[in-house]
Amino acid sequence: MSDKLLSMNRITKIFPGVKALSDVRFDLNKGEIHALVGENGAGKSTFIKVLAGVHQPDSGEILLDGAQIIMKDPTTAQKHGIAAIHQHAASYPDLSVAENIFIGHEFMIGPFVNWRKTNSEAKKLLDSIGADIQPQDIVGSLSVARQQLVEIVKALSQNARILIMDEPTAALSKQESEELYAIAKNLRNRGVAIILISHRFEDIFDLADRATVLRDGGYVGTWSIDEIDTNKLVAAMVGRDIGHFFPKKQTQPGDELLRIENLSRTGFFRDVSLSVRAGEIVALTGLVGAGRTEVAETVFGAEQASAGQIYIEGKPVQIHSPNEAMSLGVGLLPEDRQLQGLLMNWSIERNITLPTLKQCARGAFVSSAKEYAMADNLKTRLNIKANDVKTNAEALSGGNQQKVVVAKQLAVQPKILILDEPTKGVDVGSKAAIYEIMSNLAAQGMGILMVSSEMPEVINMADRIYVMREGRISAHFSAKGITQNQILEAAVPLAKAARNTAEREVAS
Amino acid sequence: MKQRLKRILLSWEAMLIVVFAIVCVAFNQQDASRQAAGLSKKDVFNLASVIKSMRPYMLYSFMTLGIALILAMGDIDISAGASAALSAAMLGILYKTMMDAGVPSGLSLALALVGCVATGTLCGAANGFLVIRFKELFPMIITLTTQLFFRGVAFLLLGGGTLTFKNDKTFDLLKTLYNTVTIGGISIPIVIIVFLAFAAVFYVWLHLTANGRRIFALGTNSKAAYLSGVRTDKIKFTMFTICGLLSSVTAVFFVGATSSSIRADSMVGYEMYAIAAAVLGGFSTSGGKGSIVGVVISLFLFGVIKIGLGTLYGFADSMVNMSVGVILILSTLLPNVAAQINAAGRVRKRRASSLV
Amino acid sequence: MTAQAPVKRKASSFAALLIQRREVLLLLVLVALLSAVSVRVRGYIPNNWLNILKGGSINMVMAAGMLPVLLIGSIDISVASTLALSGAVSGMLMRDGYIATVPGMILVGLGVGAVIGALNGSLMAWGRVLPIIVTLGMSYIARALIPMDWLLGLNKISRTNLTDSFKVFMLDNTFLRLPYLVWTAVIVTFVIGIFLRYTRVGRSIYAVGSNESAALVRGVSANRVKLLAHTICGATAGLAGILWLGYYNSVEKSTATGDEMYVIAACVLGGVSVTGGYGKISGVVIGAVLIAVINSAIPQLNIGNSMITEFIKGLLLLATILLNVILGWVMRKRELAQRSI
Amino acid sequence: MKKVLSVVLALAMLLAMVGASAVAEPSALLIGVVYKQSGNPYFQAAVTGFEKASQELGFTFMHDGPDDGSSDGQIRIIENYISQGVDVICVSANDPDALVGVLQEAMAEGIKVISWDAEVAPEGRNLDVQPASAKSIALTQLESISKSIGGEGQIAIVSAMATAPNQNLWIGFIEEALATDPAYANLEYVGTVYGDDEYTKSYDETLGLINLHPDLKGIITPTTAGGPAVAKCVLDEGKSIKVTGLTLASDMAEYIKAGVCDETFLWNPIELGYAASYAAVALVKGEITGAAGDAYDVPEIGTLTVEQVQKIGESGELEPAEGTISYLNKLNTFNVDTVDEWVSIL
Repeated sequence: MSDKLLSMNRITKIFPGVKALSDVRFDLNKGEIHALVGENGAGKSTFIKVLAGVHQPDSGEILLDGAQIIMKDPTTAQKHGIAAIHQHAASYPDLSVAENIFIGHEFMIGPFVNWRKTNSEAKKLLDSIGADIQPQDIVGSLSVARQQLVEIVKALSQNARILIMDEPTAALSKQESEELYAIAKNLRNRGVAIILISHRFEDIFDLADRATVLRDGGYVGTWSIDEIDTNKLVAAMVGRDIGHFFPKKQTQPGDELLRIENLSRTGFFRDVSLSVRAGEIVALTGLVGAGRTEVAETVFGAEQASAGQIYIEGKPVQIHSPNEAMSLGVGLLPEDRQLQGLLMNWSIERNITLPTLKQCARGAFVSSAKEYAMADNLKTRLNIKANDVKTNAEALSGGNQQKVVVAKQLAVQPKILILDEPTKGVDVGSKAAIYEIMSNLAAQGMGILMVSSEMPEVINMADRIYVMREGRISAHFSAKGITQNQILEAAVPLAKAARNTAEREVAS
Repeated sequence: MKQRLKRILLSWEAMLIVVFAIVCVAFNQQDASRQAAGLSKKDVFNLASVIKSMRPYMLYSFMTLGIALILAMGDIDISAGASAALSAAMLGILYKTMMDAGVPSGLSLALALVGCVATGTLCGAANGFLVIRFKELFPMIITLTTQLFFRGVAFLLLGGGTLTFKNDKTFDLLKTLYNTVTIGGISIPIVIIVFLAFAAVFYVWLHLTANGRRIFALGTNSKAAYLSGVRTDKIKFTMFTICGLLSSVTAVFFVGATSSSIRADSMVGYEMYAIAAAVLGGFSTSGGKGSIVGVVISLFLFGVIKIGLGTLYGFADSMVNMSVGVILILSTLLPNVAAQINAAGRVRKRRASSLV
Repeated sequence: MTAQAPVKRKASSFAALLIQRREVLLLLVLVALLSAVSVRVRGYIPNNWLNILKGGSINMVMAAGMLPVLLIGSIDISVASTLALSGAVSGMLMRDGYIATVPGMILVGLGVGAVIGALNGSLMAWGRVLPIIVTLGMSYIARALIPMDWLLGLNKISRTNLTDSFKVFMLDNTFLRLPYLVWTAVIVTFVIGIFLRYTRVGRSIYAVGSNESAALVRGVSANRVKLLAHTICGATAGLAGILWLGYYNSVEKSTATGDEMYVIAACVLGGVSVTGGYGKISGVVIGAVLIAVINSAIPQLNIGNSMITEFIKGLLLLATILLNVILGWVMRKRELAQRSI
Repeated sequence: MKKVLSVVLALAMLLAMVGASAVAEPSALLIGVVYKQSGNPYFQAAVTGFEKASQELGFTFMHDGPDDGSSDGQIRIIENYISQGVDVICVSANDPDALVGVLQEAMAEGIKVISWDAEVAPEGRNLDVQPASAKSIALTQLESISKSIGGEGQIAIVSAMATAPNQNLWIGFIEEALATDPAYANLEYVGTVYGDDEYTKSYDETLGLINLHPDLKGIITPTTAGGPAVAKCVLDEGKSIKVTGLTLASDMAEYIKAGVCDETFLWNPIELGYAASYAAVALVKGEITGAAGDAYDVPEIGTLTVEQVQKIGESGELEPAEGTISYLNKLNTFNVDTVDEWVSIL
């Protein structure tokens, strides 16, 4: 194996009230992809920030090519060839691609930026990794995948020796992920060491040579990829055997709650028809950009359809706003918890009661007793881990925040609940809890429409699966005996599906 | 209960009350020392005289309530002064046309007042419509242009001249709005009583009802509020309309104060005084926080400071404006600095403990 | 390695041209206004173009200075008071004989403005006070600081206080028939344009405007960039004070009250986005010229009493901005419809 | 609690910085002077008049004007004076009617009210002190401009604020004379524009006038603030237009020498302030009651009488109206020879 490039040992970092990292060991060889795995809050991103110079470790050492270095700030880390690519890649959406790549070290003539040279150099770098992007394009107008390619090129322009990829494929479709894998392998062969952080087991098993597992800020172990499989990895991450991962109760589907016929919204989706019956969990899956979230938003009234009809319990309805949707018994768990789901600096109690303030009112005034009662009962029902309902939402972990958003919708007693990527960015332990809530709600006769791109979730939780491709329903399966490839085949855009090469059985 | 009490004690309003008390004591002290030094003949800074001369600073108090509601939503309205001037202009024009048309004076005054308030509400509604319809434009830009527009219409109606109703008994009724009423031995200006009534209504509405909670939700995160069933566009439209209405109430009292003479260039900059008072009252342009109690106290605080500086320290009118500027900046700067000092203190304390 | 099929640049229709090149739309409005006016007022352009440029120069200088501030997503409504204060202070220094030369005056003006701008910038950056609050407070303070009689005796600067060379410098010296006043405006806009487009510090202003948190990670300290942007804005307002003194030979307490709105309007008309990150100097220049034309044309149109200027300005400004947004909608709708769904 | 301490600290610092500035020494009489706008040199000159009288008569006085020249600004200052217990308020009003309410409150508390330079409506004052009768001021300017342009051609007026009471009075008398007096038969009056006492507005409005009426011959500008702007605009445009009006000598010296103005006029604001102080003291001491027929003497100017206000009735002639007034009747002429001696004073 190539020689040792980086080794970090006995790294400790303490934040007020919590020991984020204690005695973590990690080493990286030249030309290796090393996955850093762990639950949310296990300390992965803190560890990476220590390496990237954003935080200073309280103790421990960082050795690069054997020599000890102090990473006092991101610029020093950059000088040592360490570059980070974050999930929401675009750092300067309003600026051009070339400018994003060379920000801070443009090609100059005296005090002035030489735009011609900067653009041509950018084009050369972009072509070197096969990204067909124009240097003058505004980064903001590019798709998430292509923005990520710009970030990679930016790292290369600083001839980075260590590339940190933090959740690179979270927002990418299968197709785009595969392209990223190819580029990552290409960089590895050119000697660049890559630290990969991801929740997607496909990324880890497809790319990484070795995997290090962190748990609750502590170092668990390092294994080479072929001596470990999913269950062993999950057990190491969670530290206890989680038994059956998907607690789906079998239910008898009742009468039809929601039916949409030929629903269209110019530019996003067309002629979408689907139905959800009481007690059923229906999955709406497909690649990113296929229009699933847009369908969910339109059913919930956040956006307006240009054609088609929605039926609730058989009756045709017009839904113009989320407020109307709620009164008709439709609830939505938005995709982005922090931006769309919660008021972060508000207490759990006030978040939960916001949609249903009328019920907590005595006369015209909001009665704090009624409000406390409603919030507390939902807190216990979904066992949200927080000492009381007065704590602020921002103080909670990802999983608990998701539970608060679910509680907020349950307060409206919806008949139909739409969940948009319910377990995105949530740690393994909380995922199981959310699945349990979903199956309980279905068992109680609620219709669940789950928009998701996590194959294990779709296959194991849904009774029926609709697959969307480029704005249209491309397939409708019943979940019994369904395989991931059948779904993928329906999801991948036609032109490429025909020449889909290696059949790969992904451990699931 | 203790936790709730602690929250109230440490709240912004409590701090304002403490500052208010300290300022009054300091001014009284200064008044006494001036009298001892024989500088002034009579006791200038006493409760009665301060309350009476508070009137000019209470004219824009209604507009401040309106601006506070807009700030609570995270928006801003710089056209309030102009819509007030336009409402005053309509008051004069309507009264004049009706009187010329022979309508009995009592009726024409009533109708003119209704017309005035309607104009203000219309201006607010126009702002509201543009804000929700043209989301790409920010309220700052929209109200910047409507300010020029409303002021322009006022000039169109009145030209440069003053519209006045010399010894017209009915129109002079408006002057009574600027008089005082004696309650419990102290003569309290009517404008203060009416304002406190408005403030009470808005306190209950903003802080106790479901609607008020939704306004603060909109100010904190409008997308999350929208997805939680809050009718964001409806609330924005209503708030801008109410702000227009309150601006026209300010216009009516202004006409009363200036002995019912109406000019197109009146109330210039009143919205800036209102923003200053609302910000000192705890509201912020980023939305989501603030309280009506804070605004009421900050209005009286500004009034006392302006009166005191004017009478006791011989500050010229523009110097008083300077002190408003200083107080406005300090009222946001100092809490930030204090917070930074606390944060730095905490880090130092913790680092010391962890290394031991 | 075939990435997704590249999105061809569709032949941009006329409406698309308008939106990408917002300046084109502005030029259209400008031409429409000029032609409408020349129809009513014979020979309007020939004998007025100089006055338009002269009248617009001061607003253009301040609008160019306001551009960096808007680019970082901030705002400055104290520029009018800064102008008045810098004019008054430099006027008094000339009156008392400390300065006699034009360069001296320009230095004082820039200095006074830069100090106020730097104060604004640091209160915002390190004191973390919101831009509108800082500059609102500063506009009161600067206006009150204009030397009242309690500070330095006379509080109005008139012709007798100015040296003869200064009085005529701005207007009478011409180069290629343009007075130095207009040339100063041209130079200032050119320098700021080059600074923003081609220097690394200038680009960091766009970077901070586009994503303030990322700028921190990239080693560009956002606080220092904010301080720089506001210092530039203050300095141009200070310089505008000198230009005002040179043009009108008089500065008083209420000089330029409320003119900050026209400075911001010139930038907004020029397509500068108030949220930061986007805006070009060419748009600002045309926006300032448009407002100058409105100011000079309306009194001559002789429609109704001369009070109608405010009304027409408000109307035209509102109409142009709304037109801009509506064109954006049309473009968005057509782009959505063309998607191959 | 740290937050509270920090804000209190700032306020104490602010007040300490100012300290107990000496406002006014104690004495039997305290006068509150209010003028249209702070920072206007015309009123600074008038204040020196009050100063001179205060040394001679031994009263103390305060003076201030609103920052923005607004009526509600003047109300704020008057209310301050009332609460400080002044004996007399001398006010030059931005608007004759706006201050009536608050001044009546002052009079109710036994405070005497004198309006000077710009009158307050009669029901809001005890006495009005004016430099000269409006008619004589107006006709002097009309006669001068007519002489300068040889008695024929277009003339226009560039005024201050449209609501300024004294401006409208003078414009009224000028229009009346143009209509009736044969001497001005072939003068064509093209209209009045308002510069709002703002330099830029006066400049732009004059520019508008020049472009609108290419063969304009003469401009009357009865405002100290607007005058220099009008003259500079005429000079910049290189037009052979004659300008006259009520202006400060120091502002117009250059334009008089450049030939733009043959002569301009102004009463001496110092004398106006001086005379107003004497009238005020006389009123407080009861030597005069403000009724027509009273008289009070002012050193160096002579005895000034209180007359009934005259106004042009429907029938066209003068008839008595409500309120009393007293005139200085001293108008100074600045022309090429006399302007230099006045530059240092005005």
